Amino acid sequence: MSYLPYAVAAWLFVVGLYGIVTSRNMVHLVICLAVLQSSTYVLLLAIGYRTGAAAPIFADIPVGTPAVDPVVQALMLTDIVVEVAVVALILALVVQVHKRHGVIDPDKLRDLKG
Amino acid sequence: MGALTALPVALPLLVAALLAGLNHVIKRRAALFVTIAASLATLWCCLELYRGCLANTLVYWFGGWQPRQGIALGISFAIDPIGAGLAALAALLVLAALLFSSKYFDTIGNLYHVLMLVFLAAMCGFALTGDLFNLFVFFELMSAAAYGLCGYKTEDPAPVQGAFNFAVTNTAGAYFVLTGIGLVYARTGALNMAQIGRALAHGTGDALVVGAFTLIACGFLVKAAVVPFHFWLADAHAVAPAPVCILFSGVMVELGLYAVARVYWTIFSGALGASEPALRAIFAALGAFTALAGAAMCFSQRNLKRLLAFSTISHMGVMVIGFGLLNPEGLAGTALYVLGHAGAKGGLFLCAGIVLHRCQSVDERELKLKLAPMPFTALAFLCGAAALAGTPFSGIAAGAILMHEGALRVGYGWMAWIVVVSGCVTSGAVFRFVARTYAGWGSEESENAAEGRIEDRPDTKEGHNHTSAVMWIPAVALVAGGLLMGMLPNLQSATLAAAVRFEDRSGYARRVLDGVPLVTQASFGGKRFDGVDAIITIFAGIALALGYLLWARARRALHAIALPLRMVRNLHSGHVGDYVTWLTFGVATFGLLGLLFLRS
Amino acid sequence: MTLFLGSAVALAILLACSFAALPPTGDYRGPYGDLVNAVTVPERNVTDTVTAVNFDIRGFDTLGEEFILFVSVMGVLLLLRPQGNEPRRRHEDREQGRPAVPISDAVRVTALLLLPVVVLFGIYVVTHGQLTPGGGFQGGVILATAPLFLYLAGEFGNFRKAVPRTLVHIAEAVGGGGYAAIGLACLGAGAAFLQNVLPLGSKGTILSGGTIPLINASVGLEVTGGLVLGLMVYLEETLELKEE
Amino acid sequence: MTTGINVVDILQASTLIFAGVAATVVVLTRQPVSQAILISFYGLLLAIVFVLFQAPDVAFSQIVIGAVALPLMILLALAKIKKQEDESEK
Repeated sequence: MSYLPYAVAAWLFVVGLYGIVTSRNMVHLVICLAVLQSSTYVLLLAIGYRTGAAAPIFADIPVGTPAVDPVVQALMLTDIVVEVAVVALILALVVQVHKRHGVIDPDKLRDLKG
Repeated sequence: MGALTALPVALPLLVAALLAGLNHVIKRRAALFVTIAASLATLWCCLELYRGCLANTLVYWFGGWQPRQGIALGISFAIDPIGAGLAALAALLVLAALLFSSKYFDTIGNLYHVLMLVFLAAMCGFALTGDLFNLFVFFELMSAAAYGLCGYKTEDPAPVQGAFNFAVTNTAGAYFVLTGIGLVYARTGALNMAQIGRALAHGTGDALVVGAFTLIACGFLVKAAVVPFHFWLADAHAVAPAPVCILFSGVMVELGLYAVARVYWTIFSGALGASEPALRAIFAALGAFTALAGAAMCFSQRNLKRLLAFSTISHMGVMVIGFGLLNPEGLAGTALYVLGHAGAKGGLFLCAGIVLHRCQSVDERELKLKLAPMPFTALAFLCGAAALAGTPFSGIAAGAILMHEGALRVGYGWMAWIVVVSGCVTSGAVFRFVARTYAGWGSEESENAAEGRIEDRPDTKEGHNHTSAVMWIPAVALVAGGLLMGMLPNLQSATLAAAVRFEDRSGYARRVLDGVPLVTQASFGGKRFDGVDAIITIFAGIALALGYLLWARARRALHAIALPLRMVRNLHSGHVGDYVTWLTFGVATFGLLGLLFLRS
Repeated sequence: MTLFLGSAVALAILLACSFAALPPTGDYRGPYGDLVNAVTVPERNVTDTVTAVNFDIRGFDTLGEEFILFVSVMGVLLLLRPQGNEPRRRHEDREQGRPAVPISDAVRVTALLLLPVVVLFGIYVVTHGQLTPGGGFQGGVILATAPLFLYLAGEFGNFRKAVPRTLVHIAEAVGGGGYAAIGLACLGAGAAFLQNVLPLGSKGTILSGGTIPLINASVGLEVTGGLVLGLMVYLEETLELKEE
Repeated sequence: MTTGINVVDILQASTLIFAGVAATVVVLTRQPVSQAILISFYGLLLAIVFVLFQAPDVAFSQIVIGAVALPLMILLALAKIKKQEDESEK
């Protein structure tokens, strides 16, 4: 178990990059960017985990019970909101690219050469 | 002083929210006035913070969460002169951009002002924060605002594509940073930079530390537009409105390098200190490559905005070498270089905006003789180019001499030549632009005219035959600032003292975590500038421009490097997949070099 | 492509070497998280430490995060604003705010019935952030789906009439600016920016946690407003922003 | 906890591997519409992972954002693109 989450995080990172590089459709590309970002969720989650510990919510358990790290979870929350915001912005750009160029295949957009 | 600390971030954000809420109600003029007032107030706050931190680094804990037994709970701002200076520079440039854009666009919506204010708040927060994750948050905030501003001219095809490339590469870069932050957190259980630095200094630079440094540094170097992470910059600058370009070139890109420097000197310098020479060599190679490739690309452009964008890349290369010397002289030189460059480049971009406003084009060939009725603009271009080349008393010259001092200390004397080449080629390109568009020199027939024509439609609907003073004043002020900054007394000594403090890792940690005062003294006894270098650079720049335009043989000589140049140019494909490939390549190379040479 | 594959392999090696030096999963060593867990309940009277980190201890991060969302919505509005050169086409079916595809009555009734459930649930999630999982962000997203249910029920046009865009703008701004304003108010009270100066209430109640429920509410408002604005841009045929 | 391997470990490992596979499928699917549905599924899987790793807050966010809001936005953007295509054909 112990190093599997890290391996998965690394895999998500590389797969996301692969998707971005080979993408022929900007919407697909944005989704791959989201996959790339999900790598950081898994990494952060694994870092703050403590085997057998409780969730950091002290409604039913007394203070002092071993709990997992709440800080990484707060970072992940921020990360998720950042993801959705940036994806929304980039999707709006894609919609505009399509409106102006009629295509969303990066291979067919060569305006900015040289 | 305490209450003032939060204002550079909170104030612009609050005003931005207000403007957005009143979007349909508020008059454009009123919105503009409020925005300018807010950025003025922010500038004042930053300057006050700068004055306040001269004596001692200011530390501020948000939410009143003081550290407990050396463990930071909350988020801190740790303000030293370099951070506060950059925040002030950001506020100053935003002010200039706002003034300029008030007359520049035909119509301008409130949303533009909202984005500008958020951009400003993000840059201030980024420059002042002492917390690693907070740095990431402001990095993303800055980026999100920048993507929107970059795509502002949605009616044209190019901007949206340039903004898309910009957004994808920079977002990918941000995830590299976040992965690195995760690694550091796993090792030290801390997010405060002072605390991380203290914890890492106990250990050695193993694979984890090297990997984390690689990921964080490369992620920020994407923003700093260092080769091979630079591709987005030219696209974004070619398409963004001119007033936005001065923010991108003048301060945003430099903030990327600032983050690398901040992170290195507060976090990694302890663990990686043993392999300093190897790290210095890596940064020097990166910087030299960036400076030369940027210069070559710059001279081969005919779109003025793209030309200036590559010029920024070239100067970023010099700054990377300067920081990469890893000593106070190098860092202080870089800081001054950043200021001088911001003035010169900001002024040049605003002049480009004026040209675009008047002539509806920034294409060098199309503009032949079109600048003849605009002698003052031509003069401003010449002054800007001279400042870029490092005339005596310019900010760039003041920085270059400090960098040179730092380079000599570590046996990197050759870097002076990189500075000269970068300055001469990038200023030569502007000289060439002026010679052709103002004086009409140069013939077309021998040049490959089909090359490099980039669609750049004007930011306004019709040409104007009048340039408002509101556009002139910021342009001239910026150029003059870049040109004459070096005349300020004590500039170099003060910057050197700031740099010494910036690089004092353990002093920083004691200051932030234990409240021990951190005061440094340093003075610079050297020259204010190197007159010989300056003269060589400027005359070489002029000679390059005129030689290229007037002397066919020189042109042919330059064409000898045409093949490699064309290969480099073809790499700039405008294809975002290619850009991310190069991004991966850069990180991988940096990382493998790091694993081989930086581990201890 | 070869370049990418080579680089990706090298990157994977770099990641593998670095990750191998991490402590194994399940072996979190602190100290940050443990200190937070120990401090939150006694000093803030909230039971959900993650919320306490988000809205109090590291509340400044969340201010930035909220404004990332804010600026993205502004960016979307800016990017998708109507251009002068476009014909303003108006579709009949859009005019009435009905989807182009006819929707069966069963769907419409279900959507209408679900609507109050969604709204109540969203409000519950926002207000209980400091007690149980959830908070302004999650609840805000749930609330923002309410117009979608209206859209499915064919009532989007009425919704648009009842809730003009200006109002949504104001709601979003109040939410976004509210966070910054709360921080500044703390300064006004002589405390640090975003310092929790309000009475902490008793543990386990809806008003416990001092400023945390307030900030949560403003975040909830911002997220709802922002997402609804974004939805409006996409759901409407003609955009009527005053942004030529 | 008493035995060497317990149920939680197995669940964690299998959902993680499943998520890794799902991500690969998402990336390799070149049709954005099917991708939007797949990423919703992938978001849900991640949410389960988060619950198993004692992060209910994050799991909640992940469900409303990763599994609902994100795919919804993608679908809306695709619908908009489709509409633009239809209009340019007219």
